[in-house]
Amino acid sequence: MNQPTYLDEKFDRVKKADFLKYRSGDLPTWCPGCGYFGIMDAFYKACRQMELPFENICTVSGIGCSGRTPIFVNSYGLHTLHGRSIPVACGLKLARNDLNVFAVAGDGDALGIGGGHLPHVARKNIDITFLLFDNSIYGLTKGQSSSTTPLIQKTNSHPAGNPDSPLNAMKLALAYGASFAARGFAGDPEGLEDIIIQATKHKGFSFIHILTPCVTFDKVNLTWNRLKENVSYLDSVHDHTSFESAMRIANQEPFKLGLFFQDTSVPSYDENLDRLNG
Amino acid sequence: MNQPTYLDEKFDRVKKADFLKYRSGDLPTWCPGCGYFGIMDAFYKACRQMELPFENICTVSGIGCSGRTPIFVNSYGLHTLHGRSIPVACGLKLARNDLNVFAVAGDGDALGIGGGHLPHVARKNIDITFLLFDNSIYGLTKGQSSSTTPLIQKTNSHPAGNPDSPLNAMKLALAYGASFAARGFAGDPEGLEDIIIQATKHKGFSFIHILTPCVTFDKVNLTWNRLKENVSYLDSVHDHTSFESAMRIANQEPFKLGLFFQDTSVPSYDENLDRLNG
Amino acid sequence: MNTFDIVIEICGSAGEGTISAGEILARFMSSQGYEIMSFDSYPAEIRGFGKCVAHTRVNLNPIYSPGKYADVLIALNDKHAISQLGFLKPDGILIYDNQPASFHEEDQSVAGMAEPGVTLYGIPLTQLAHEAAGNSRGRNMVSLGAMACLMEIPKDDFVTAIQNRYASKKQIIIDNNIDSFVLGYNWTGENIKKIDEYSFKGTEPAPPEDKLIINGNQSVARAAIDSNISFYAGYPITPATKIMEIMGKELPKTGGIMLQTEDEISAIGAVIGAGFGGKRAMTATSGPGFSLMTEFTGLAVMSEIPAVIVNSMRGGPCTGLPTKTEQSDFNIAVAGGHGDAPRIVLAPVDTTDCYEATALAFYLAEKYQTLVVLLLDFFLSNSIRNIDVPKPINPSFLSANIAPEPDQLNGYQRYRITGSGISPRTIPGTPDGMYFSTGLEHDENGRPAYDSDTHEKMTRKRFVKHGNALDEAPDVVISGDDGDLDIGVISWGSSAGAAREAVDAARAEGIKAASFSSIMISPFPEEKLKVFADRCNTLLVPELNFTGQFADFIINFLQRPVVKLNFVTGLPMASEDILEKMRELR
Amino acid sequence: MNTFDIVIEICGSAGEGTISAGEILARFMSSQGYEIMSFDSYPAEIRGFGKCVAHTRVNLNPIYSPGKYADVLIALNDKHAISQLGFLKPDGILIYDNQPASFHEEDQSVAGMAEPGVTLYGIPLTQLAHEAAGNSRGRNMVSLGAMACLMEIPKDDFVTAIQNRYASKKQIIIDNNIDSFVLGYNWTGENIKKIDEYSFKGTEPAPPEDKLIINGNQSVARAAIDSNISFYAGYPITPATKIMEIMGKELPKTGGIMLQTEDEISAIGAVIGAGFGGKRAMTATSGPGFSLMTEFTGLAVMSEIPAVIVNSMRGGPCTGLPTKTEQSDFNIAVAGGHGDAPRIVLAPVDTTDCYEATALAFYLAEKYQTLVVLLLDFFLSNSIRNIDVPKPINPSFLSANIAPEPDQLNGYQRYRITGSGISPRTIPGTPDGMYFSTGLEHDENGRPAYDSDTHEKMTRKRFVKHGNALDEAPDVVISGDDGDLDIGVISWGSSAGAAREAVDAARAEGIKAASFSSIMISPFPEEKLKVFADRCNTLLVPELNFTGQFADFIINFLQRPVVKLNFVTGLPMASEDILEKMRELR
Ligand SMILES: Cc1ncc(C[n+]2csc(CCOP(=O)(O)OP(=O)(O)O)c2C)c(N)n1
Ligand SMILES: Cc1ncc(C[n+]2csc(CCOP(=O)(O)OP(=O)(O)O)c2C)c(N)n1
Ligand code: SF4
Ligand code: SF4
Ligand SMILES: [Mg+2]
Ligand SMILES: [Mg+2]
Repeated sequence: MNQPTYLDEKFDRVKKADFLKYRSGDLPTWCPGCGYFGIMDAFYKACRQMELPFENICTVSGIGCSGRTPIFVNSYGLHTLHGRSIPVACGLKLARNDLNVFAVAGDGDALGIGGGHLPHVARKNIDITFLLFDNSIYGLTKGQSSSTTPLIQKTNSHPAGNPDSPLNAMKLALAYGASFAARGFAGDPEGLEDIIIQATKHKGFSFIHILTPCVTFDKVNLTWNRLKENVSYLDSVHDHTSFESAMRIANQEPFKLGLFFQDTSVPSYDENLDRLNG
Repeated sequence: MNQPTYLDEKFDRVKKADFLKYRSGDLPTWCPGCGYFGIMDAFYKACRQMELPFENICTVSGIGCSGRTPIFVNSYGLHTLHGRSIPVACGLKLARNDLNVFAVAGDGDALGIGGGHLPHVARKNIDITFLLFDNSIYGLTKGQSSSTTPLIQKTNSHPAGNPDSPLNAMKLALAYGASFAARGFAGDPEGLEDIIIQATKHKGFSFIHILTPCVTFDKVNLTWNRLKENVSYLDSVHDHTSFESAMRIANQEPFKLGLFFQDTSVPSYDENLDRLNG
Repeated sequence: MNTFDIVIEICGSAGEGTISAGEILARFMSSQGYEIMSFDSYPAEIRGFGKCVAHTRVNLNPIYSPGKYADVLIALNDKHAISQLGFLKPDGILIYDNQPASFHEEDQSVAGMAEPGVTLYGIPLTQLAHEAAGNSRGRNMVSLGAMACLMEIPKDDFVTAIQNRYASKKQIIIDNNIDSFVLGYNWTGENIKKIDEYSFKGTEPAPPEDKLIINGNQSVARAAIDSNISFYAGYPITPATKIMEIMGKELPKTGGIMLQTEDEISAIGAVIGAGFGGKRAMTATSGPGFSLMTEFTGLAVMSEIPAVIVNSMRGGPCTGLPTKTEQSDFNIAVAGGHGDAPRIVLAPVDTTDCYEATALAFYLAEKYQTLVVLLLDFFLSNSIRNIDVPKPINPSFLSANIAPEPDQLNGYQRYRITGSGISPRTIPGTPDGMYFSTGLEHDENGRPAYDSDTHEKMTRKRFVKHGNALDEAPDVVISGDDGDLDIGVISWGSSAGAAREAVDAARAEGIKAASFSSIMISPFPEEKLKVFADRCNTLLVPELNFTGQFADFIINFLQRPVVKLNFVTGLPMASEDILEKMRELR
Repeated sequence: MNTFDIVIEICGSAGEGTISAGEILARFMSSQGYEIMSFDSYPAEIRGFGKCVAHTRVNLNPIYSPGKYADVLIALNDKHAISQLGFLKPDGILIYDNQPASFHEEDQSVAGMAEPGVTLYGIPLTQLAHEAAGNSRGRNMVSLGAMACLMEIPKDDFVTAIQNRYASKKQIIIDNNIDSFVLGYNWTGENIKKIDEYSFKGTEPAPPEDKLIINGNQSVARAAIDSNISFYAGYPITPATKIMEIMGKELPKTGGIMLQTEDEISAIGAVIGAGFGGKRAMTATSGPGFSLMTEFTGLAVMSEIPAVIVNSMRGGPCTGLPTKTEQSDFNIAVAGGHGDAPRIVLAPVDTTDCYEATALAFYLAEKYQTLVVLLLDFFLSNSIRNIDVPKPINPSFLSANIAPEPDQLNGYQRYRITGSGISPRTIPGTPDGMYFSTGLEHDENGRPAYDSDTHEKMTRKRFVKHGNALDEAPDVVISGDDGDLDIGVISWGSSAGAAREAVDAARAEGIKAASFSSIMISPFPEEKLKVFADRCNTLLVPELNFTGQFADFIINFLQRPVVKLNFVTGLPMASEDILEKMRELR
């Protein structure tokens, strides 16, 4: 980050805000220092900011450390199967358009075992908000390579080094035709809060790629230090209506944050149905 | 096509070539006029051109009309499950690096049920040649929407019109980091033959997107007429080492044929393993 | 005329109009007041000139099985019809093309291969079709005309049936079809001398009632819509595809949504999502898709979320025989997926049951907050019956969720252990009923808990609930003799009709027998089964799989030997085969 | 000293060094020549201060089960240890921290909650750890020192064991650990008066032999490598992850490949691909992954391609209890996936078996050209034994493919029907043996065929082949009395050891009893089972699932009642519980 001053601001806001009401009584089971705490912070605040009715929030997760998210939210939550938060969230949203449906997934969930669902929720433009907790590692199963682990990095499954090149989640979302694609950082809950708010308001599928450290199993790639030193927000000149420039930045600058792409002209799935059947 | 003169040339070559040796004795069960005949033609000829030993060819397919491909090739063949030709082909190739392994899939296979495998074979750069028979419809199950059926098109599953926007297979392959990505047309077996040859020679994963009509269940989108009128090869100025220009064309011109992208500098999976463990 | 019973088969290759001729025949018979059951066989390939058979059984009384052997075989294609001759009765009728387009060797002509007792009627199908409409397309109609004439069926009523079938088509098509039929009828009347005994003359069917001519898939889809389903998610697969297609057409009309997913995993996931949201939802698939769904079935059970899956079984394993019938997914319907995961399984026996079992499935899924699997098979999905219009669904079936009372919301526990095993359930949007649900083992609040006590208690809770669903089981159907029996035939699903008919035939031969079947498979009415079994000297369990999956299942209740009778022919169960076994066992 | 038998448990919260203390203890005991079995329990979360228990049983003779109750409980964390007190023998020993870092209420201190008969030894663990190394990290070592002193275990040998355990670490770490241990030992010797009877003094273990200290996962992985596996594909899942991790480390050394796939479907697909290519390949998973694989299992069966899947079962259903043990995937191992799909299932009983069964699995998969499922469970995967170094694998096991003779290649039929059901198999690259393979039903050439005859014949072929694999079954293990028995205990997998010990204990009480188990589960040695059952008055079937999945399976062979004894506690089977039931049944 350019200005690491946000911590002060943060304490200030914490004092004033009552966003903790969106937090459940359950104690997080995450390791001290895990990036997920920052994400939750951002999420609670975004809910508070939008004043979402608690009972209309549904968080749907897969399996992994990230999968525990719903249990820490004071709302309805469903912890599904590894990789399957998207299908379940889609069914829930289509059946209950009145709810705010958030789907949560780890990088293993979203790009590994569940990687077949993402293209379709994006192209169908189903109106859910998707939070990809990308720590570039399998956390809960203790440190195996994931779809975003860099080539050559040593992990518990590849002690001699990972032979697989990583996927670039942002490129994927763009290629799939996501109508909203942004990137946030667990170390900047304020910035992430804004992104979550924009995403929630977006009518259609919104994809949020969140860079977050696994302090226990990744000591070299997405560490707090490496992230803090490298992330930066997109220039204000970035035209988020341009697929091509979003794709170019996604391809070249892995640590850019902010709104990469948004197309508000694409009808959401339910709007399309209304149009076709109405 | 600009010059529809290839038919004459074709007959000429048929007479001279003995590529039919690569065809098995089994009679195709496809509908008369199906684009798949043209693809097979190209495939037989490519094998002949490269003089691949019959017994070293392995074609691995999924389920669908396209899934029948291996039975029509005079070689070893394996008809697997719907959507699963890629995993099986990867295991086969990694265990038997001496074989020429071709994986075949329909659009349902490759982008629908099996869509979760494509990102990984591409990023791992496993040295198989992948032929995606894209007819933008579910052929074998009789005309339901597939992942590439255009929005609004009426199909047997969406009689009022398809509410899903199609995926763009080429954009996907590029986003996944495929080291070889090309597009061919069933109506131009010669052009496709060349592509298959280049792909087979490419060390690493090669992705061939083939536009092909389903004459029985798609009367409006990828019809012979519409394709013949619209396909054209990439300009010779196209720089197939540029990800960005490949992506731009893929995004804008759905009917371009030829080699979109190739990166010969990426080590294949086995090369990476050798490097890491060697 | 109680014994009037005719089976007509039309056999041709794909593209010769075999299936549509069969459909017209069946609809005509129904319109006259006959009971019908018709069933088509076709190859798994789109093209390739594979063999098609349209099989129709016609009767004055209710029919329970399609009948194995045909009285009349209409051969549109000699090669395929030859392989069908084994299913023609020894004294049956063969109607064939005596001037086929291409010359047949003696041993390739169906007429040459028929058994001596068969009555042969050679009709110039191709030539007459050309005369009627200028091409050979109308051979199927010509052959129907010939058959109708020979069977002494009134011509005009049949013409009306053809008219109705093609009503939406261009006039020239209607005319061509009718002309072909009439020419076939007239030519036969003028040129052929009837020498057999088969006839419709003198049969007096009941006046046609308000009937639905539908197959099992249509029956299921209709019931789902009548049960206020609001969400369907699915992926095409034979023989369940049609259910999705009907949903795609009908659901939007009632404001519902049909989501075609990228695979079956996503389909059941979406159904569970909708169920969590408090809406009724369903998916339909066949074996390969069901296998893929089994991981998710555990979530519905563990998180106690209503979900309905139709599995219409086809020949297995693997891709198997996609267009053939089999009952070999019994095991995974009852116990597929890892862990101890009780689910309700219903297996309708006929087309009417398909409707009722579907309505029951939604009710049970909602009330018992669990997965319900409806087991159909290729035959039940695709065979057509003319059934009475179903009775309106019991209103109590339409809204079955047990919600907590307002005073239960204080300290609300989503997974509270109750006597019935059912915990009152809130749905998202309810302000004071918020909860977290997980497929991990969890305590009464829904929080993950891995201690021994919790897992034991919660496992028991889920099984208690499951066991209680037996109270809602449709009556078991026992048909046949009272008292002590020589043979009791215990069967399930689409085989049960044949069992029932076999028992009737066996009784006519002096065997004391009865048949037993239950639509509810899991939980199973084991006490009723035991009472029945105690009456039986020998127990016979016919089913369409190799190892006797259902037989093994009931042996666990009975702990006594049963005689297994298994077929993996891809064909529906035949009463004739059961009868033969009963004679052997008598 | 035949009855020397001690169970020591260390209980703490995640992060307190519980598991590593247990490991040192077990290794030390093995190095002294004792037989050991040790097993850890830990929570499914990475952090969260969940309860950890390191359980070690030490004996002079072979051990078959871990023992349910502890003689010695070392409490590193009072809260968790309180919940473990139920597993401490009434006259056991409790070693606890008498000056814990934070103050405990009376009813929150483990010493306060122990039963009267328990001997309490309060040791200032925290304080001594601080003294030894300046922080509380060494509490686990202090407690081991105290325990060793109380149990009269020689100090120096133990110090060597600690030294070895930390050999690869920095010297300061080694020193800190040793200092903590020694301080605990000495302090206890000086300050505590031993008032119990438990002691290692006078036990004379056999001189330490060449032993392997390994768990089931390591045993399987080692056997796979010794069986010349050249390809492994897998996806992480508890408790099978370790097998993949070992493969990732070891396979490249022998030129093999470990492919970490995107999911379990891809893993089994790749294994089948490698098998089609003629190479030995394997994947390992647990229930959720196995459920996902079931569609593919049908392809291995139908296309007759060798494949080996390890399913290490955990608590189910759904995500269930990922770090607990259960035997509830029996049904899907034997019959998961749609259709009639026979596969070979092996369930090793102990760590040595894990090695032998794995070697057998590769042999059978290759020879019978089919799927072999190896059923382990969380307990078997993770419990550590010191076993004899396995004998070299039978060379005939290492190359078992039956290839066609050169003269059979003319007109080669890949799926030729033979007496044994095995058709000679070519592998790609063989010039005259080319064939096409499909999961559709097919004829002897491999071509799709949907006719009744072909499906019947081919189904039979696959079952004949499967049945013949029984010839290769390892001997069933029958342990106990000869002749007529009051009670026969029939069990499987990791429960069999406890059954065996229970039978021994019951015999000592005068019950005529024996235990029966078979590593080969499918096909099952039913004749041998029947002979055994015929000797038994009562049959008892203990297993770790709710409904008695294995019991129901064998009832099909026996057709007589059995007594089911089921636990879903997440804990390994305890001989004590079986014994209790045997007393009840006597
Ligand atoms: C079908 C299935 N396969 C494997 C697992 C085991 N598993 C649980 S979480 C996980 C990966 C977690 O990684 P990720 O999705 O990145 O989440 P994180 O823990 O990093 O938040 C795996 C492999 C499972 N639960 N289910
Ligand atoms: C698990 C599973 N689900 C569904 C099917 C049914 N099925 C067979 S082929 C097919 C789709 C075929 O479409 P595509 O892949 O585009 O191939 P095409 O027929 O167009 O060549 C489907 C849905 C199946 N065989 N297996
Ligand atoms: S293991 Fe990693 S991802 Fe999981 S809680 Fe710990 S730091 Fe976070
Ligand atoms: S249905 Fe379509 S894809 Fe299939 S064979 Fe016919 S034309 Fe080809
Ligand atoms: Mg992760
Ligand atoms: Mg297609």
